[in-house]
Amino acid sequence: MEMLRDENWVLSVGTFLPMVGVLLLLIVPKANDQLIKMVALFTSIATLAVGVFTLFKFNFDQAGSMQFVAENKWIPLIKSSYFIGVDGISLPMYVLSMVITLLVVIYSLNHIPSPGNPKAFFILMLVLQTGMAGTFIAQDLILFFVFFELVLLPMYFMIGVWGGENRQYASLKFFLYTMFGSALMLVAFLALFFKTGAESFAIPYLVENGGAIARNVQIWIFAGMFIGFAVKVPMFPFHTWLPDAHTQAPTQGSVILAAILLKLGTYGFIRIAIPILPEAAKAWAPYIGGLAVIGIIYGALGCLAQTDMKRLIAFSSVAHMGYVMLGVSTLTDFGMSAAMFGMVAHGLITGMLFFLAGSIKERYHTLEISRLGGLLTQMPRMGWILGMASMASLGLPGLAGFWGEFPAILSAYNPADGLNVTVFRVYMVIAALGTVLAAAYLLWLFQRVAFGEPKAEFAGGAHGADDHGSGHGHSQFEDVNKFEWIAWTPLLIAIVVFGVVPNLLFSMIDPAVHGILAGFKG
Amino acid sequence: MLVNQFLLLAAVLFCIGVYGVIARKNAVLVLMSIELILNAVNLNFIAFALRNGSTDGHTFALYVIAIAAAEVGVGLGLVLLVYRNRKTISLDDLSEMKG
Amino acid sequence: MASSQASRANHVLNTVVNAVAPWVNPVIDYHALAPEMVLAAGLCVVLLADLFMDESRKWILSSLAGFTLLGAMLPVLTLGLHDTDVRSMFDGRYVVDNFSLVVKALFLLAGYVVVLLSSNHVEEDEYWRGEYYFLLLSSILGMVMISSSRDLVSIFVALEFLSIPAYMLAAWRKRDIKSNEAGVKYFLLGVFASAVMLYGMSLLYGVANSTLLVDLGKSITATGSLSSLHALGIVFVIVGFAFKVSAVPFHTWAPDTYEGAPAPITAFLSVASKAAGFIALATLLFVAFPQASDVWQPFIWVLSALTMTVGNVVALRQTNIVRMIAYSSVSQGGFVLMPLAVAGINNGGASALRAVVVYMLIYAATNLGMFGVIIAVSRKTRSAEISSWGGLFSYAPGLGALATIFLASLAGIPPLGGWVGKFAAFQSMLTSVSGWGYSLALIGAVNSVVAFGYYGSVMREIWMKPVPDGDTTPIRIPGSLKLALVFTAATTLVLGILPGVAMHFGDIARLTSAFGG
Amino acid sequence: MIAASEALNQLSSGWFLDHAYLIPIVPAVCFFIIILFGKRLPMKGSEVGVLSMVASLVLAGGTAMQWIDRVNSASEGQFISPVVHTWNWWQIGGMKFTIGQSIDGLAVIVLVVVAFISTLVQIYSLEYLRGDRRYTHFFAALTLFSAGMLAMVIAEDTILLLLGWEIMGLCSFMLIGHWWEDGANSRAALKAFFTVRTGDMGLLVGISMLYFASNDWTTENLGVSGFSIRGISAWALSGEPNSTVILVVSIALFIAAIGKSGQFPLHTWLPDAMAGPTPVSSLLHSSTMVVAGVFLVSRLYPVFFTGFDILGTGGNFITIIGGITIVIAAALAFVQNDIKKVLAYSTVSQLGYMMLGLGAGAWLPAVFHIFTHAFFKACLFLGAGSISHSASHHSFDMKKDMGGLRKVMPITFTTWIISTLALCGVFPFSGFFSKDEIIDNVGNNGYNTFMIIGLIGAFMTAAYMTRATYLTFFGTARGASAGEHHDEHDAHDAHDSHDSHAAASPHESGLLITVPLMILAVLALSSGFLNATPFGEKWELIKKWVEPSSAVVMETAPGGPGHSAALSLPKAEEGHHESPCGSETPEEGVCYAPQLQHAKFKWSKAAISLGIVFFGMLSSWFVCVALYTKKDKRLVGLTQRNGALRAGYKLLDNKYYLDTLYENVIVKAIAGPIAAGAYWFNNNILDGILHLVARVSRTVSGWVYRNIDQRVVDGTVNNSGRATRGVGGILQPVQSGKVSQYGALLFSAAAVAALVLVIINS
Repeated sequence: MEMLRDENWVLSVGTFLPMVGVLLLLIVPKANDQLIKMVALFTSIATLAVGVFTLFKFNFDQAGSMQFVAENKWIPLIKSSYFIGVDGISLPMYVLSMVITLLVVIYSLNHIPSPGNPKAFFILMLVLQTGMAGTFIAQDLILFFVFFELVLLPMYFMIGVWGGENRQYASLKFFLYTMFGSALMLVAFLALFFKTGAESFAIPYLVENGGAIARNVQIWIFAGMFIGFAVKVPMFPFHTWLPDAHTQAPTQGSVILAAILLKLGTYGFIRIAIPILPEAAKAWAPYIGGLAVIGIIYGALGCLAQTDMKRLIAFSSVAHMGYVMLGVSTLTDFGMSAAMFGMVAHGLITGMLFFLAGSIKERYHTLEISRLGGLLTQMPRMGWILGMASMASLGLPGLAGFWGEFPAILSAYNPADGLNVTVFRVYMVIAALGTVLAAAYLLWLFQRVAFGEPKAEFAGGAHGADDHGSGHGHSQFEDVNKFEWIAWTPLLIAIVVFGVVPNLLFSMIDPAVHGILAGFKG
Repeated sequence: MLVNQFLLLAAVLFCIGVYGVIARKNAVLVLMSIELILNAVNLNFIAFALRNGSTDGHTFALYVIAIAAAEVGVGLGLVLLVYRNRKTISLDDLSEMKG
Repeated sequence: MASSQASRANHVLNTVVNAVAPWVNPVIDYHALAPEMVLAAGLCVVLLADLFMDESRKWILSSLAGFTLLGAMLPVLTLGLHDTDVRSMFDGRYVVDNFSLVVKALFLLAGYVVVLLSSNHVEEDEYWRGEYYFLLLSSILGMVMISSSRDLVSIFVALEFLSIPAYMLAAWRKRDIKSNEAGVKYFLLGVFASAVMLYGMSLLYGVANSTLLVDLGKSITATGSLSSLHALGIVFVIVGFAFKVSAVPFHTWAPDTYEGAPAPITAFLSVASKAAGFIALATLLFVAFPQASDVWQPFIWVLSALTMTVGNVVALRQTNIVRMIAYSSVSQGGFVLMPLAVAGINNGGASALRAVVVYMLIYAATNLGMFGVIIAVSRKTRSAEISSWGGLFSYAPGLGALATIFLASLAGIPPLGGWVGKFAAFQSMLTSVSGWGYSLALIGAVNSVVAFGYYGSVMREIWMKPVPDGDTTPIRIPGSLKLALVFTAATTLVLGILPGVAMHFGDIARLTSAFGG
Repeated sequence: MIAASEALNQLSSGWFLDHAYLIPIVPAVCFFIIILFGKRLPMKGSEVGVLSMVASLVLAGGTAMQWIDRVNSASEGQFISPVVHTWNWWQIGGMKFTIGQSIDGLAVIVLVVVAFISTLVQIYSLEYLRGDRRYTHFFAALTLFSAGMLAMVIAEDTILLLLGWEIMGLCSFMLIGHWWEDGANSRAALKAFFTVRTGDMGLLVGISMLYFASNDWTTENLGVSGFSIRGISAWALSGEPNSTVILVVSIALFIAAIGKSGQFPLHTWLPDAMAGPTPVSSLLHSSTMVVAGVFLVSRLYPVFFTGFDILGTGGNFITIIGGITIVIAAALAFVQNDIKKVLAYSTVSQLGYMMLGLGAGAWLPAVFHIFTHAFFKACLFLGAGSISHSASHHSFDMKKDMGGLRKVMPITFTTWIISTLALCGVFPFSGFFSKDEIIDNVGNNGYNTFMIIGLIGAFMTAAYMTRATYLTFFGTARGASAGEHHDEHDAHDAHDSHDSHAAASPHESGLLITVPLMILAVLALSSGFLNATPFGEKWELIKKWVEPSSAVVMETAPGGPGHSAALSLPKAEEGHHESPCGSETPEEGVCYAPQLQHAKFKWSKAAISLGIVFFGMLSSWFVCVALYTKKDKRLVGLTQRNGALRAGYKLLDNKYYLDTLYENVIVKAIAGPIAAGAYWFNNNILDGILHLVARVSRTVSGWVYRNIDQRVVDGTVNNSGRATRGVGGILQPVQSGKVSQYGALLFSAAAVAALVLVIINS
């Protein structure tokens, strides 16, 4: 693969800029809330600016090639290097992580969850940003692993400290699950390293040489990676950490988790597992696809059983990531592109839904669906935004969600050569059934939360549930406020724009996906 | 050959020492049992040195004797310390910390 | 009969005379011995200064000790930068090579951090005595020596040199029953273990007719097959060091001693003393027994698996932080042993040794830092119960964050140092391409996840629990402790982010006279 | 066959045809304008909505004119190619997703209808919804709704078709649930969306399968992708497709149509959808939404044609569903008291006719029925709205609140009667020309059973419409129409302004309502003459303009049929089968439409059906008079007394228990036990495993701690003797402390290791 090495400082700067913010934050006194917020805000703006700069400098005509490639010695002894670069697959996720972080920071400006301490909160968020961005640019397995793990602790603390009542259980569960997966993943990486002659951990090198590994060895190595990534995605049956983590996490944590963290898993499949081990990928694909469609149906059923709005949205992630994984499992360029699009779309949409859940919780102090109702009467704008997000989530054409879902289903009709067509067609039908269930739970949610009249306990305004509601003790609840507008508008716009002009993304993803699947051609 | 008898003696001494360490509850007696093991070691060294005809064994034995003396010094000091605080040198009573 | 007796005696005499006859003064490379000499001089100065100085000025002793250690670092550095790779003395019984230099530097720096940890702790304690630093320096001198020893005698002497002061330090708080108990247990078991080890050494000497490690190795090759005496000797010798590194089931002293000893000494024991044990063990395995890997590999495999697992499992139950860290360090020891268990397969020696060194470097920094935090926190809470750490982050965010860094590093979470050590260990396991390696790696992987259970519980206490007594006055940390914390934390981070550094040291630390060079 | 050398005329085109894509774009853009700025405009955005629809109507009209010109410019038998413009939307993996317009006769006729009805409905809504709380939202949704339908109609490809289809689904959700404060309304909206969505699954699957099945062929032969409807049509008729695949595709697609067009058994959402404001019902039921399903079938007709082998059998999936729907929906209409529900079931029934027609090869009559039905059904709905708006205090209950309104509301009455006659298919009203044609052609194509069903349906239609008309306009005034004020059933009390003028006594509605009614009534009366088969070929304009030619087209180059040269074929006579398109496979060139035959109109056949209709009307009239006015004792309460009738009534009253099945069995099972079961599985099995692992490791650690560390290793003083005995063996029981135990362990481990290794190595 051709490597473009122009302006190769860009990625490093973009990735590590948040760490500069962290250092600045460390010296800001804890009491100076305003300054802390400003530092965090400007750091994330600056980071995004670098990201946008990257976007402008990116050569879209060669989206299939690695660009801004930088390669430096890192751990020469184990032949691991600081090797970074982006192509059409990495770039959208890389920039998305920056956008989401900025929006979350903006949202946090007046939504620091209990027990406060914005300094620590923002520091964790910025560390998280470095980890996420780094994972998407790493072109070396060890570097990838380090970044992949870097996101773990901040998220653990974010859930564990700023989370809901059951936060400790949830955070530990999240952590142990992921640790378990990544331990096996690391073992798989090492096995890969040795089986390709212990020459290099660089992904391009492994892609070239991974195919030569004996098939049954490939299958075992793939198994290790599979568990590592599947936990993160999360795929059925490794998903049980997700609802707890989402339910307990603070809004910001949920948004980042849904929008970016889950994608680390699918990204790992697309970037690492499949191109390096094509034979194993073929052997595993039917099972991955099977688990994916089980996830679709199962997640949807899980949603229908929920009484808590946030938990419902969390379960819907299981279903949506099922579509992504179905696309991946077809091993076709079409399916992969669909999966990539699905990742971005799910990030935007579910992120939005979690923002909404957070804001609703903040106002009503509950997310029990049975206690909510009449959102449209009390906060019409928020209600309609919820409606739009739900519609996008259930895959309405013209909104971003559709382009993740429909092509994924489409791709299952014609999986790659060598895969069992009948099996995948069955998957296709099941996945299509999933769209119906998706409509069911999302609209049901919307109907119960937004329609109807507000329940008696909230009908009088903010005096209902909380006893410290002096902050907004008007007779009405406060509709979407300015911080929320600023944080949400870009998401909403992106959902529509990507829905109407999907080519914005596809043109970027497509050439890169071809490169990923090059191993299957020969 | 004579060496074997020495080695056997050393082995017996070693076992007695080990038994003493395990079975005795008096710290001083345990210390003495360890001395027994060390002497078994010395015996071994000398015997092997004789058999092999090298001086290394003798040297080693000398070192062991010297260091055993140091150990005993420190050991008795510690035992004394315990006795001062507890008025007993039974090792059974030294179970403040466990688990 | 009599004549034969006489002739035999004669023969013995002759050989003795013959051995003595070509006596020449050994060539002493003073540059090579400079670190030891600086240390020896320093400890004398500390002892004398303690004698002649009046109470009020004895604070200077800690600085003296610190400077001695840093002073000893200088020759280590110059030796390292010098072209000569190997400086061998006394017929190869005492060797200064890159391996020993790296390890010496580790001991000296670890010792320096322990001095930093100690200064306020000891001063503010009622047991303040000048001998403390003297003993500490002695023990470090023993360690520095053990890293160069290539002979059973010198290994034994160095081992006792480092152990005996440590026994006394463990019992340092004379009127504290727990400290007494710690000392006595450590002492009795330590002496017992070294007696067993000596017995093993005597057997080895018997079959090899030499105490020189290289000769031991040769004798094993020469005899072709291993005799029972070899096997017995090797096992007993390994037991001696397994005790030192507190490998299960020879670990029993560790938790009790760690809990009872003064905290800086616990740090010292769990890091430096343990490292010394590993270094000596590695030296023995690679120089003396490389051909006997069939004997020691399964043994170490079992030790490693047991150590990781039991250490972890028991650590999960602990409510006392020191005890928990003690068990955790037992478990960490299992990870260091891990690469040794397959060192003989598929030329894995080099990578195993590298893994050991890398692991020790990082583990030293991290664990010392953790003890630094424990010492700092106990200044306020006066308790070692984990529950007393509740809400630490809310009133001492710096300490909370540092504790998190160290715990996460111990748990092996990138990008903090610990993962590099684990990575090197796993890598070495997989290099072996053998069922032994894979199975142990799997056990290790499971254990590394389990370990998070207790590291996480401390983190949870720090971040997510309320302050137990509601006392949220910030903790005042003395300068030396601060320095120690910053130093260890920086090392932990740097080694994690730039693993190349640790790997580099691990790689240059090649044992001379092992692996054919 | 005649040689292709005959000069072919250059087909005319024009600005409107070339820019037909603007027709949906204008309202779509206006939707955003209304949403964003509507509330600040003087008429709260409604003016934008109306103007956008007027603009669409003008564009559609222009398009229609130019299309007719295009048809006229063609020479005899020439293939009139659609006006195609495509744009590359996006592209992945060598797969091109293009969207674009493809204007042909079918598109033109539906465009005109949709734009026209939408315009009238919007004008009507200006008055009807005046003062509504969400006036702006209503117009926005209505506009987007039309945009969705229009987009679907002009679609060149299945992607755009799907897009429009789904947008309509969304808008129907918003519009049916317009008064969402009431739980029943939002439930109806949910039900509508969900039912349709269930059908959409078929659409997704069908489109996917079509794409993959046809893409290679279309790319190779026509240079278009497998999403292109033209490509798919040609492919379906090429003899290429595997019969199983195309059958599955047809079934999948038809399931989508069932959902959207409210066919049995997914029709249950349609009556519930009456919860929306009346203009919505009108739009939904006449020209958009429900027609979409029929449109889908007629648009992708070649697929169904081949898939179901329409001319080869005497019954297929489509005709069965259509036939069942005609009868069961009509039967349901008899037991409704809500005037809108009668109309709703009537719509379902009429859609059944269209489906039946399509299924039986009567493509043109079915499409023509879309056209005529739109006018009279819209008129009927708007009439019902007019009654409720001005006369019955927002009630739609015929029995309680209506009666004798013919004098009070003359205009509404007149238009209603015209439309009813059209619906019943009375000559010369429009329904006659379309419905009778369907029945006639169904029989002609060999579907005799279904022709009889059609006739039965005609009888039932006449009967229930007569009943509704009688209850509403004749007899005595009851309830609200008699000026009584009661509000217990008034669902719209919440809607502020409605009450201000509703309290007045019954009166004729205002001009904004009556003018649309009158326009529609005129069209209901006259539109049938656009394809008046009884008067000969000159009157068959729709046939000329709309029916695609089944000519074999020689594609000169992949790149679209714009430059196509056609093999001129003899014009297919009725009853003849000379075009190779259809049952045979063209040997060269492609077909875009199957060759269908048309039944020859015979007055004798028409007389039979007209007779049946009149009989239905009369018998119904007499029963109604006897039952409702004279209260004849033999009839009143008959359904309670007679067992068989009671059972029948109950069955109808409960809508064949289909809703019970869906809501109480399927939905409840999925949302209840099944979802709960899955969740239980999640919490107890999956998490259970996790917790079990956690518990086991805790237990193990506890066990190791208690038994190994504490007992064996540490031991307590009490146990120490025993432990040591184990080590000491024959030695005397000795009292030992901890250190001894440690020592014992240390040594025994060493000893064991030594023993094992010595044995192994020797």
